[in-house]
Amino acid sequence: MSEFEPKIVAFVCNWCTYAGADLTGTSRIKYSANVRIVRFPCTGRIDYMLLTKAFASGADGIIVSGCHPNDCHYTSGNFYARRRWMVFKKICDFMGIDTRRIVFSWVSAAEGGKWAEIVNSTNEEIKKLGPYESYHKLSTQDILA
Amino acid sequence: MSESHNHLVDNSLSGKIKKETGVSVARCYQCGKCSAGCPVSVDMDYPPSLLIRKLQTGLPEHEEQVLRSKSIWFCLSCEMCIARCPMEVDIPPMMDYLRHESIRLKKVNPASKNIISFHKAFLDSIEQTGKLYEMGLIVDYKTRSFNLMQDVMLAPSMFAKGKLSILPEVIKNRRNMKQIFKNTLKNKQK
Amino acid sequence: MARIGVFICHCGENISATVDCPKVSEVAAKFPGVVYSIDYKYMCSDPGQSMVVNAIKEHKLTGVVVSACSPRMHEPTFRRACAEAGLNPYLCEMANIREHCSWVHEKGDKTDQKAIDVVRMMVEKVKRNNALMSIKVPVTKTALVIGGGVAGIQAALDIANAGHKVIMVERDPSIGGHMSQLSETFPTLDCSQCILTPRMVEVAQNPNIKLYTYAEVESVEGFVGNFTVKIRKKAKSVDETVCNGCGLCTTKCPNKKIPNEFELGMGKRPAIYVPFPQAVPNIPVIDKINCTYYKTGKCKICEKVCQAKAIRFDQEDEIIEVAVGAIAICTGFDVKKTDFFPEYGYGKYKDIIDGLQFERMASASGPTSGEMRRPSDGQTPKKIVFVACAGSRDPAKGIEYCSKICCMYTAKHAMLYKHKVHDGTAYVFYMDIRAAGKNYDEFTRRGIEEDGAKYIRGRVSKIYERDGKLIVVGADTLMNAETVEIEADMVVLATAGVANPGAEELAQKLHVSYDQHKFFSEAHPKLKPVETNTAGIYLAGACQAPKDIPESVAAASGVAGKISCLFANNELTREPLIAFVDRTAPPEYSSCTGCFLCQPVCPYNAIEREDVKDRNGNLIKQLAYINPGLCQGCGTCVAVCKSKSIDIDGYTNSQMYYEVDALLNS
Amino acid sequence: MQKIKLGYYPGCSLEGSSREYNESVQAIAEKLGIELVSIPDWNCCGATAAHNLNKELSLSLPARNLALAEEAGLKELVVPCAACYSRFTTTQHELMHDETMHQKVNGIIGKEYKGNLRILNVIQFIEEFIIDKLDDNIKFEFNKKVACYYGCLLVRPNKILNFDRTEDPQTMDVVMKKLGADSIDWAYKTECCGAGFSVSFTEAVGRLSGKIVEDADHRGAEALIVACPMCHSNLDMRRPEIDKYNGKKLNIPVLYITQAIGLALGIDRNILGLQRHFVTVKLNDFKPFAKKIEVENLQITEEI
Ligand SMILES: Cc1cc2nc3c(=O)[nH]c(=O)nc-3n(C[C@H](O)[C@H](O)[C@H](O)COP(=O)(O)OP(=O)(O)OC[C@H]3O[C@@H](n4cnc5c(N)ncnc54)[C@H](O)[C@@H]3O)c2cc1C
Ligand SMILES: Cc1cc2nc3c(=O)[nH]c(=O)nc-3n(C[C@H](O)[C@H](O)[C@H](O)COP(=O)(O)OP(=O)(O)OC[C@H]3O[C@@H](n4cnc5c(N)ncnc54)[C@H](O)[C@@H]3O)c2cc1C
Ligand code: SF4
Ligand code: SF4
Ligand code: SF4
Ligand code: SF4
Ligand code: SF4
Ligand code: SF4
Ligand code: SF4
Ligand code: SF4
Repeated sequence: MSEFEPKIVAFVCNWCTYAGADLTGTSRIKYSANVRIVRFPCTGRIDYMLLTKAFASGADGIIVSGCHPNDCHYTSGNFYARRRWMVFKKICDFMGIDTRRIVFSWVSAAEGGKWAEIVNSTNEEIKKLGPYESYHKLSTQDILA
Repeated sequence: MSESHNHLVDNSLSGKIKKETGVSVARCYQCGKCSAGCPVSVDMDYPPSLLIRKLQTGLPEHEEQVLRSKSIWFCLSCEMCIARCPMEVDIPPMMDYLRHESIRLKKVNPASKNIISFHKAFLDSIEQTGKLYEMGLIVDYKTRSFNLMQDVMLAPSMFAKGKLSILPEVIKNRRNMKQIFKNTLKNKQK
Repeated sequence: MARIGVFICHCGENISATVDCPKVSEVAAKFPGVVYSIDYKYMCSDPGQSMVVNAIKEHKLTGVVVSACSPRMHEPTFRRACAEAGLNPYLCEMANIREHCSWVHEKGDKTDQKAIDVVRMMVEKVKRNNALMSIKVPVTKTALVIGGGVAGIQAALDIANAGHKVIMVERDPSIGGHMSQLSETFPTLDCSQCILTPRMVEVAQNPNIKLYTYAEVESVEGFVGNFTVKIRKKAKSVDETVCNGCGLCTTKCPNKKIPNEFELGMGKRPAIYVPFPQAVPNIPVIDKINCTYYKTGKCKICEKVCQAKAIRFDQEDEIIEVAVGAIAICTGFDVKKTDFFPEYGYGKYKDIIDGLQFERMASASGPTSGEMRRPSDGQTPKKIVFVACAGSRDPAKGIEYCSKICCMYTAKHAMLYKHKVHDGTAYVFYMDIRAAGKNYDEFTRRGIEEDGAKYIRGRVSKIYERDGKLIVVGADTLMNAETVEIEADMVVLATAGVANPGAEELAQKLHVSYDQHKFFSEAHPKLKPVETNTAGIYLAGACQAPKDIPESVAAASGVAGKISCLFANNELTREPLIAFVDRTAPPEYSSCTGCFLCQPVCPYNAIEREDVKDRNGNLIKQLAYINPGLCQGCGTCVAVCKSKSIDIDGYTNSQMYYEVDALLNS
Repeated sequence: MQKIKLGYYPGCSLEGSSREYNESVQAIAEKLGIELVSIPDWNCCGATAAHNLNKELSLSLPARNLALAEEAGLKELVVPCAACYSRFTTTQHELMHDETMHQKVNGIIGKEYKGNLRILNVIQFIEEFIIDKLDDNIKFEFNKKVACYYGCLLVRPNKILNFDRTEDPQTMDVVMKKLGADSIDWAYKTECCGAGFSVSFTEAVGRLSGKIVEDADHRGAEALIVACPMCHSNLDMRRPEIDKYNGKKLNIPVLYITQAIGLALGIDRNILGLQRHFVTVKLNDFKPFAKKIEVENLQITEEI
């Protein structure tokens, strides 16, 4: 009976997207409760190994979001995040991690509506993809081995 | 997203110009430098910057005026405009394109009859002989343009100076030449 | 063992209407390490805060999680409460169950579960928080002002009047900058020298200001509050302490045919010179490149005539080291010359001048004593053409941006010309009149309506000379783009305002960023317009982009305000959420491999190379060292370091790892 | 002297109305030991007409010539006519930057152009192969005041041609100074003469060429120096229209730069084709060449 409810983790920066999600709240725009937000000082801080960690811990989808290009609170952190993401994506492809499950986005502190849209669209997308069992299983076995 | 407007389908004449020639009339900020430098802007119905302005509005009546203008035919392709345009709006290829469109849509301005007749006579000469046969060109042009009196004075002195030959020079591979015309001009006109 | 207290807030009904707060509190009580859990109506109210304070004391809490609104709202409130109870404030975290939960989701199990997960996440985080001390840095209450134009002058005077010490470094022999070259100024047409000179004198006389002219910044080290700056005092060949400014040397120097920079080549000066009569300081310098003595070893006439015995041919450049707490960059701008516009004659026609040259010509103290005289033959130009945007807004041959000040000064020039040549005609070729400022549009209108400047909307295509006249060919785009030809006696090009030569080099010395046009970059275009990205270094005036005097002065006062704020305290307090490199003792065992991949990614140049030496002083290894004065805590270096040798307080690797784990493994 | 062999494309005008240009190029080449090898079975470049009416045709006509030149094993191609030079260079540029068009044109002409030719206009030809030989071969100093007229096609579009600067070019002036001439600064160096409108829109040509001739004459030039057959025929043959526009008769002659070089080398006037001009070329009393003329190398300051 119960429909699949994906677990989505959002890695966001403190200055733009976290504040944007606050604005979604103050504007009372509703979105899916399947998302959990983890706050970082800057997308530049996000170590992509944490993404694999999240999948291993049971996440089905991940959102990474920070300030728009050129709006970074620290001028260029998001630029490096973006650059490292390009490399990491290749590693994911190599390791067989499904990069469709990782959504990269920019949400500014003024884009409360956009934040809700991104969560909802990611939620729908991950629902279509189903639970990320292959990875959960794989990593559990890895840990057991 | 911010890139999305690149995907807009633009069916205006300026949209087609951009697609076919890469020239963006939107870049023009109407400074008029091209018109001021254009050697034939006084002969034109719309000096180059005004022609661009008409394309910028995208209104059908303006586009019609452009295609029916004398300007596109009076343009000498001298490239002065692009040499000076601060925004690097490449007018000459745009003019070429507009001329082709004007012919295709049968909107050629009657006042440019002479110019087109000359171009056609010129190309006919090449198609026939592979080279420009100046004597033939003048005769041909005159019959097309009915401009019989003009330049009658010039031809005899040109003969005298050895500048006009009565017989054409002909290339050997005339088939190749016919082929080229068949594949390009004739192909288009059908 | 961790002893964590959890406080669940209802926020009236803002949270409790959607989230089952008592249930969350109940579940949280069972999390490992949680010794106290409670829910309450308004946590941020006085009674709510007291609950936190009392619980800390009573239950000997080692960490606090307030599960309420966004930390962006009340984190400081609860950290203060913790401090009051004797708990390190950095051992307090907030779980956001209002903005990120109750306000955006429907009531139900899923929402409750989310609230529980978020609280668990913060509990796992707070267990791994370090007790941190705010960073205190001592502040040297002296400011360095680089550049002595109107912006630098304003900044220096404001800071000095706030009671702080100022060191001003000016590259030229005198302060004053471009404003000292201007004749009259828009939008009021008051005399530039008259309003500037008194301020220049004030700088020289203010006991709080130490002025170094003919000097440049050599190097800058350190961080906010604590910069060490080396200044190169170029040799003036004159002893400033002895010279009394009588000027005899300058009148006797036989070498008088050197083009005068201040007059932009329109006048001449001797080899020993004061750039202009009102110069501050009024002390001459010897131009070594042109001085006969320096060239040939013969002359020394200046030395002979100087009664004060102030000439020092053997003087050398001097390097001075100063300690300052803040730096204001006020190095201004430059104008492009006329010779880069090929169709306007390569600068080969004498009667085509630029705006700054026109200022000198219009200035009563200028080479023509303020009379309009064209350079080629000294005749009064009866027809003059001004060309706006001559090089600006021109990606093809010039620069793409709008230089902002030239619309206004061109209008001013047309007016000044008409005021001096009553029967003359002034034409202005323009594209748009950009006069957005208080009384600016009124000013340009006055030029058109009252002084009869003839504005033609179009860009000039070509200028050529014929029979002593300059033929200006343009178009009138308001008249079907018809060609307009004007036979002018003189042409003034409003050439582009560009970055000062040397700006790039200075930016690199100061580690501040600059844009593609080599103008200095502000930290934020709207909210931090006078700050750079480097804490403690500020910007004012036209070094940031072309600016007029009111804007330059406003920015300079802004900088002075910022610096005075900084100097208001003896110490600087900063959030301790900054990065640090793993430093075991002895340091050679640090996991840092010295790859320095971290170094270029830091937006604040906070990462330095530290030499590790053995007892004999031989270099064993280089380690990364993060300067706590410069690090702003973005964490980019943490993510970049492959050997995981950098960590950042507040967002440590282990905190983030356990947060993610706790969030998902419910 | 070792003979240099270069590819040559005379073009239609040089075989007809501007044959004296051809004659003078050939004469100086021969005098200085250069052999010009014409492209076998070359055809017309299509000039203005082709690109006004059809883009592919305008590329195919020059492309056939380029392909033939390549087939004949030529490395350099000297193209004295500025209009042909412009069409050739533009075609080469377009084909090398647009692979689809390149393939298409190859199909149309039934040949493949690989793009290995160096296309030289007459000034480049002079700079590279003639100028160094001048000192040893000059007999007379061209001691006249001249106005060098570049027209539009030699220098524009600069992005493609990449030759000299678009405004106030100097290369011809440098050559003329080398011959001993006093080349003046004037206003119409690169203004269009009316080019291909010579027959179809003669009034415009009268006006445009009229301004050019008048300005050169007004500034005291004794000859106009050109490097393009279209410029020459407009400025020389259209004198009645020019004089009508100016309301006065101007007698300033128009010389091809190769004719000027020929005169300095002491080649017979009739071999250089001076008798074919409509405006009589009176210039004589040249001074015998005495010593090397040092011309300062031009500093191009335009491009930043
Ligand atoms: C033709 C013209 C007319 C103008 N008319 C007006 C007007 O009527 N009204 C108006 O409001 N504005 C006018 N302006 C604008 C005005 O000149 C500027 O707003 C003003 O000069 C900016 O002041 P500043 O101090 O920022 O820069 P500047 O005046 O350029 O001063 C910068 C100073 O820094 C020094 N410096 C540069 N680099 C270094 C270095 N590395 N180390 C040490 N010192 C250095 C320079 O020597 C100079 O003294 C005009 C500008 C021009 C070009
Ligand atoms: C349609 C529009 C769009 C704009 N877009 C932009 C943009 O995209 N980018 C940009 O940079 N700028 C923009 N601006 C300009 C921007 O709004 C202003 O620069 C900015 O708001 C000015 O801030 P302020 O604090 O000076 O004045 P205000 O924002 O007007 O604030 C003044 C405050 O003072 C209060 N107040 C007034 N009188 C009294 C009194 N007697 N006693 C007590 N309080 C009083 C008012 O209630 C108000 O809160 C825009 C402006 C408009 C109108
Ligand atoms: S190319 Fe055409 S539009 Fe441009 S300046 Fe020449 S004639 Fe005018
Ligand atoms: S010169 Fe360029 S920008 Fe100016 S009007 Fe012409 S096309 Fe437009
Ligand atoms: S702490 Fe936050 S959530 Fe709680 S009552 Fe105060 S504002 Fe509301
Ligand atoms: S150096 Fe001597 S002469 Fe010159 S101004 Fe100073 S005191 Fe006078
Ligand atoms: S020594 Fe130099 S500065 Fe002094 S008078 Fe002679 S030339 Fe002038
Ligand atoms: S301020 Fe006026 S003159 Fe200057 S660049 Fe901008 S628009 Fe042109
Ligand atoms: S990236 Fe890491 S290992 Fe490399 S220098 Fe920086 S701290 Fe050391
Ligand atoms: S945390 Fe950011 S600011 Fe601090 S050293 Fe690392 S990269 Fe630089």
